[in-house]
Formats: sequence, C-alpha cells, structure tokens
Amino acid sequence: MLGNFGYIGIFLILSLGFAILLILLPPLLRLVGIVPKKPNPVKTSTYECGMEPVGTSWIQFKVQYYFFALLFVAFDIQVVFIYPWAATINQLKLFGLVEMIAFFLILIIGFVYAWRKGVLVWK
Amino acid sequence: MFKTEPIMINFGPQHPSTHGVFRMRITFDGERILDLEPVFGYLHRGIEKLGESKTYAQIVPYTDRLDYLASMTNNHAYVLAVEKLAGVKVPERAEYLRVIMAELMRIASHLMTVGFLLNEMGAFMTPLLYMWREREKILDLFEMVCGQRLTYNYMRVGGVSQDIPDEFMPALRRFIDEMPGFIDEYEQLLAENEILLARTKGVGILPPEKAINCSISGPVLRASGVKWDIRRADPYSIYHRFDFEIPTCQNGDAYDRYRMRILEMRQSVRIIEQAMAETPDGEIRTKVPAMLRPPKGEAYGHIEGPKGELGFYLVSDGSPNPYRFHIRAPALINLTMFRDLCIGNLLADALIILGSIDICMGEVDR
Amino acid sequence: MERPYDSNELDAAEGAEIEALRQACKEPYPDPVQWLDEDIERSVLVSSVDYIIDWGRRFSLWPVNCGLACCAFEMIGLAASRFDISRFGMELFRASPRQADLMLVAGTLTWKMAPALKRIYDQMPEPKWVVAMGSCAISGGPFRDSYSVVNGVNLILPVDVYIPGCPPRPEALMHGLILLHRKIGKETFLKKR
Amino acid sequence: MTTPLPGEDVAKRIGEHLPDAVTDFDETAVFIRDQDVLDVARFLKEAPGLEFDYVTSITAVDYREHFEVVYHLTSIKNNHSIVLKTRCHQRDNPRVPSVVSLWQGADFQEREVYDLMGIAFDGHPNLKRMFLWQGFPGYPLRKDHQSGV
Repeated sequence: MLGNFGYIGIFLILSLGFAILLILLPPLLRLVGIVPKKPNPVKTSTYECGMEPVGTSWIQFKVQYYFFALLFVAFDIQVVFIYPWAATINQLKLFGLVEMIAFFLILIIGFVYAWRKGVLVWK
Repeated sequence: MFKTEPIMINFGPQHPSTHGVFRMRITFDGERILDLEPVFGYLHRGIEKLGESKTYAQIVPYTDRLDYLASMTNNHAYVLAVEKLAGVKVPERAEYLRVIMAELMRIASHLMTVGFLLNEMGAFMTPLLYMWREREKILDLFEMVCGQRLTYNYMRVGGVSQDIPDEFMPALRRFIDEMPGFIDEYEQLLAENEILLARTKGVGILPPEKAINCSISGPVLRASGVKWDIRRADPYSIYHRFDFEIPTCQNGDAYDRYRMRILEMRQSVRIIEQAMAETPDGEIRTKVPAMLRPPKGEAYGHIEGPKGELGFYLVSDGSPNPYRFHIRAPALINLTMFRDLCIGNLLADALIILGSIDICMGEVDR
Repeated sequence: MERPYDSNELDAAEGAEIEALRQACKEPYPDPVQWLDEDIERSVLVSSVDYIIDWGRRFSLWPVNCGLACCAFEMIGLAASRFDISRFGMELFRASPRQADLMLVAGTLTWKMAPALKRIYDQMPEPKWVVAMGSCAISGGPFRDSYSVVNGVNLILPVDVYIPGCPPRPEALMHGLILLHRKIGKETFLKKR
Repeated sequence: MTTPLPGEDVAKRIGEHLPDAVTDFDETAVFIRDQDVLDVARFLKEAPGLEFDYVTSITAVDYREHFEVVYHLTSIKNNHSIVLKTRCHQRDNPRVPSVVSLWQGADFQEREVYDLMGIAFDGHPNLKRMFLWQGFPGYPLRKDHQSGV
C-alpha cells in the first residue's frame, strides 16, 4: 500500500522523466543517425522574413510591455489555483465556492485598477 | 518617461499577411509605427519588356498572370485596349459573355479580399474557408467555360475564345440564386461583429481629396466618398445597358473599405442577372488575323477592375507586336498613400490597412 | 523622421548580395536522389525502424508558406476545404521556416527574391525537402527570357519533386506530394552510417 | 462618358498662359517642352475650366532618337481627360521635372519610369530603383537593352 505520498512520488518521477526524455531526445537521435546533422552558419542566424536583420534588438523599448507581462502572470497563477479547486469542488461544498469568489474578487480589483490607470492602452 | 530607441524590422517578402512578396521596412517605437518604407520588385518579371516581343494574341496569357486573383478582368482590359487601337467590332453575344465573366471575377476577387482581411484580423482561416467555398463555385463556372481554374486566357481580340456549354446557364442560374443568401450570411456574421468593428472602425482614414490627389481608384476611392467608377464615368463595353448603382461610403476607414466589397458583390450579382437574361445567340468572335497589325498610333483602354482602374497603354508601329505595352496597375498606385496612413498607427492597424487596400503582387510588380 | 538605418546603404548591400548570387548560380543543383548510394539504389532495403521513421515524417510534412505568385492560390486552394491536404497531415502552412520541413516554392522566383528564398531554405531544420510547383519554379516558365527571373529554382536550391503546370491543378499538386511521400519512404539512415 | 478634350483647345489655353510651352498638339494629346512640365501641370490643375485633379498614368516610350514621357490626366470634377506628352532628346541623361509636388499619385509611377527607362525626375523626393536591385546593369525597357542579361 503506497499511501498518498507514494502516488505523488510516482507522479513526480514520471513527469520529471518525461521532461528529461524530451530534452535528451534530439541529441540521442542525432547520435543514432536518425536526425541528420548539417550545421550551417545561416541556419543559426535570426529569421526576419528572409532578410538580414539590421541593428541590434538589445534596445531600450517601452516599459508598457512589462505591464502586459505582469497582468498575464497574475491571471496565470489564478488559473493554476482554479484547477485543484475545480477537481475537488464536490468535497468543499459551499465553503469552496465562497472562497473562490473571494479569490476572484481580489484579482478583479487589481484588474480594474490596471484598467482605470489605462495601463493596457498603448500610448 | 523613459527614453526609448526606435528599431527597424523587415516585414519582408516572405510574410503571411503581406498578400504575396511585398516588403516593408518598418521603424517602430514599441508598437507605434514611426516610419514605413515599402520595397517592391520581388515579383518583377518584366512583363512589359516581354510584351514587346510577343504578338497581340500572345500577350493575352501574360495578362492572366498580372493580377492573378482577377485574370478575367485583366483579359477584358487588355482586349478592350487592343480593340480600341485596331478598331475591331465585337459581336453582341461576346460582349454579354465578357460582362458575365468580368462580374463573376469581381465577386471572386472581392471574396478573396474580405477573406484575407479577416484572416489578418485573427479569424484565422474560418471566414476564408467560407468564402473559398463560393470561389470554388465560380472557378467551376470558369472551368466549364475555358478549362482553367486560375489563368483563363479566355478572351481574344474581337470576342471570346469559346462559347459557353449548355449546362453553363443553369449552373450560373443556381449560383446567382444562392449568392445573395451567402452575402447575407457574411453580413450577418461580420457586419456587427465587435472585433471587426473595434479593429477597423476609424483605422486608416483616407480623406476624399487626398485619395484623388494620390490617384487612388476602385473600392478604396469609393470608400472615401468619391463616386468614381469607370463603368459609370466612362462606360466601356455594354455596361451602359445595365442598371446598377455605384455604392459609396462616407468616412473612408478600413471598415468602409470592407463594406464596399460586400456592397459591390451585390451589385455584381444584379448585373449578371440582367446580362444572363439578355444574352443573345450568334457569333462569339469576329475574324481577326492571328498576326494582327493595328495601324500606327496609340490607345489607352481602361476598365473598372476589382482593385481599381486597370489600364493598358499600347503604342503600335504597325508591326505585329506592340512597340510599347504599359500597364496602369491600380494595386501599385493604391499603395501611394499606404505609408501616410500607417505612420502613427499601431503595427496591427498597418496590416489591417494593407489588407483593406488589397494588393496583388503580380499586378504591383508586373 | 530619423531612421535607425540608411536605406540607400541597405539597398546597395542587398543589390550586391543579389548580384553575387546571380554570378554564383549558373548551373543547377543536382537533384538529391544521390543520398541513396548508387549500388543500393535499385534494391533499397528499408528496415522496420526506417519504415516507422519515414512513415512518421511522410505524414506530418509542414510546408513553409513561400507562395510567390499565381501558384500560391492553387496551393491555398489545396489547403482549403475542397481539395483538403490535411488528409495528408499537411494543413498547417507554417510562416516561420523553423517549424517547417517542406519548402513548396509556388510561383515565379525573381533574382531579387532569390537570396531571401535561399536564406529561408538554409534556416529550415533538417530533414527538409523542396517541391518546385509550377513551370515558373521549374524553368522560369512563361517568363524564361525575362531579365529578372531565375530560370528554375534548382539553380538556387536542390529540388526533390517538380510539378509541371501553370498553375498546376490541385489534383496535380496532390499527385506531386504523393510522389514526395514515396520518395521519403525510401530514405534509410542506419545502413548509411 | 469621360470626354477626351481636343488637343487644340487645351493647347490654345495653355498657350495664353504660358506662351512658348506648347510645341505641338494633335487631336487627343498636347506636346510641351520638357522644362515646362511642372508649370503646365500646375496650370492644368488649377485652371478654372480644366481642374485636372487626377493623374491616371505616367509612362515613358523610347522612340530610339528621343524619349517621350506620357501623362494621362483626368478631371474627376468635370469628367474629362487629356494626354500630355514631353520629349527629351538627350539619350545619356534624360531629365524631366517631377510633378509629385502637385499629385502625390505620381510618386511610384515616376519611380517606375526612372527604374525601367532611366529618365530622372528632378524634385522627386525619393528617386530610387523600385523594381530592380541596385547594381542591375542598365535600364531594361530601353530599346537598346538586350534582355536576359
């Protein structure tokens, strides 16, 4: 009888194993000769619609991009918390629902604040 | 706030939303466009030079490959110019067949314009596949008449190459009966779609006097409120016999250019309906020598193509091939004010403006 | 409007690159059927591992969309709902060459476009195949004696399958792609190493 | 119906305004000296009865001993059209004043004529090769250019 943490352990091993396998697969296949290896200087150059890129992309760009990323991360974390909640919704009867609504409200306040400040509108 | 530096990115020849191999060097400050430099020539095949060493009949296939989305109207424009130069009379039946084919081609070309415009707006492939379904029906009609799907080579100096088979008229009848229903379907799906409204309303506004000054033609000009359509302003062929109106919109933004295509499709259906009813029997081509030698002189014939005023300027020195063969490409000239419309807008708007102008690189680069 | 680049200088550089490529590409690339050693070409023994790998590659070819001219619309017609090529697992036309393994050159290649096309081909990961669609891509087609057209894409790239037609009908294009599938099916790896 | 104005009347009107600009005319076209193109064009654009506010097409023809630049002008207001032609005789460096300051539509068409025929337009904001690449030998649409080079 493995107990709960046993299952989590197996799950951890499987997911890590799968991730590592994916990372090691191309070099492995290259060794065996299935993936052809023909290095080519142009192959590693940046793709810009078939043209040579001009200038560097290491420039001072607008700080607004950062706000988009920030809002995305906030709502991405929210989704991460929704999955386990949705999975166990029937155990946590009414309490779970109220809890989730409160969680939503907190995030919506942040979103409305960002909206009011006009952060997402590209100036 | 913080100082930002501009960066130049190539919207190069190989890009999904540049309608072929059109290239732009865009200078950005974040998402805002500071400057845009169009670069042409990636599909320049030198058709005008090749035309000078071909006879008048051999040039017709070249005109198919000019605006490859509207080959039938290219043939029509070229053939009208040569008939004006050589003074050739065209039998009645051929005139009616030409008008039917030209208007069918206009519908197919407008379908492609709206389809790809929505493709760029993010409705990836769905509206395009809907509109491609109608285009396949039109291509079947063309295939019935001249055996080809894209480069028809259907019209000849003095008439048309082949007569229509018997099953053409019933098939055209079926298509004409269904088409308004499909256009309503598009209107219902698209006209009030808030994404479409948000992305195109007030984007790329082209004032009428600037449009005239930039010698814009076609739906783009009429979307800015200028009522100028060659079929009414300078009627060629038998367009004076049909009654259809020239739709115009008022504020000349991308949404109006989209609506212009929908309205023009309805008018084209009306023209085809009238032309079908009055098509007489009889000759489909007057006898014209293969090595046609038009008299010395020049002629400029123009028609209202789906993209705008498509003109052919032919100079003849009496020999079987033209001394000079110039094509007035509406798509190239419609791009004159593209740079001014894009500066100050966001990148996403620039692609919508390009899509609403609707260029076809075969005609732009020739 | 201050531009972070000088357009004349860029034009001159690109012009020089085009001119260099034009002088360099005089005779066509050999068609890549040579990767099969001559002696085993006739009796190609494809082991089961090869068979599986070829089967996987054959039916998941993603073309990079380099539609240049009229043939592009027959290619899109093929991807549309009537002549559906997603039955062969090819419905995704990738815009970036990084995620594509088939270059379907559809249309007239001009000398000004040639360096761009060659760069896109080089930026595609191995294994990659090239299909020359339409008589313009095969030999310059109706524009063969023009001053600015490359007389055949095989001057620039090694081409696997040539599909004649101007433009070829979607059925002809499909037949060409099936030929390519058959060609991919004969590739072997383990024996070569 | 876009009525093509007879060359004679337009030539007479231009003659009153710019005496020695018109060199010749025939029933549809007016021939003018190449250095007066801009003044004649401004007159045609602003003259009360003419108002040619739309340049339909600008092209050039190589008649071996001279070049001919052809302007098709249209007036959308009065729905009439005229053809303006100028001849430039020097073959090595033909120059014609540009009309981009009057009609922005002439921008790409003049660049195309410069690129394929080699006629330079003075005063054009961005006169560069348009279709061909820098370093392309010669001008392809000239009669003495052997194609396929």
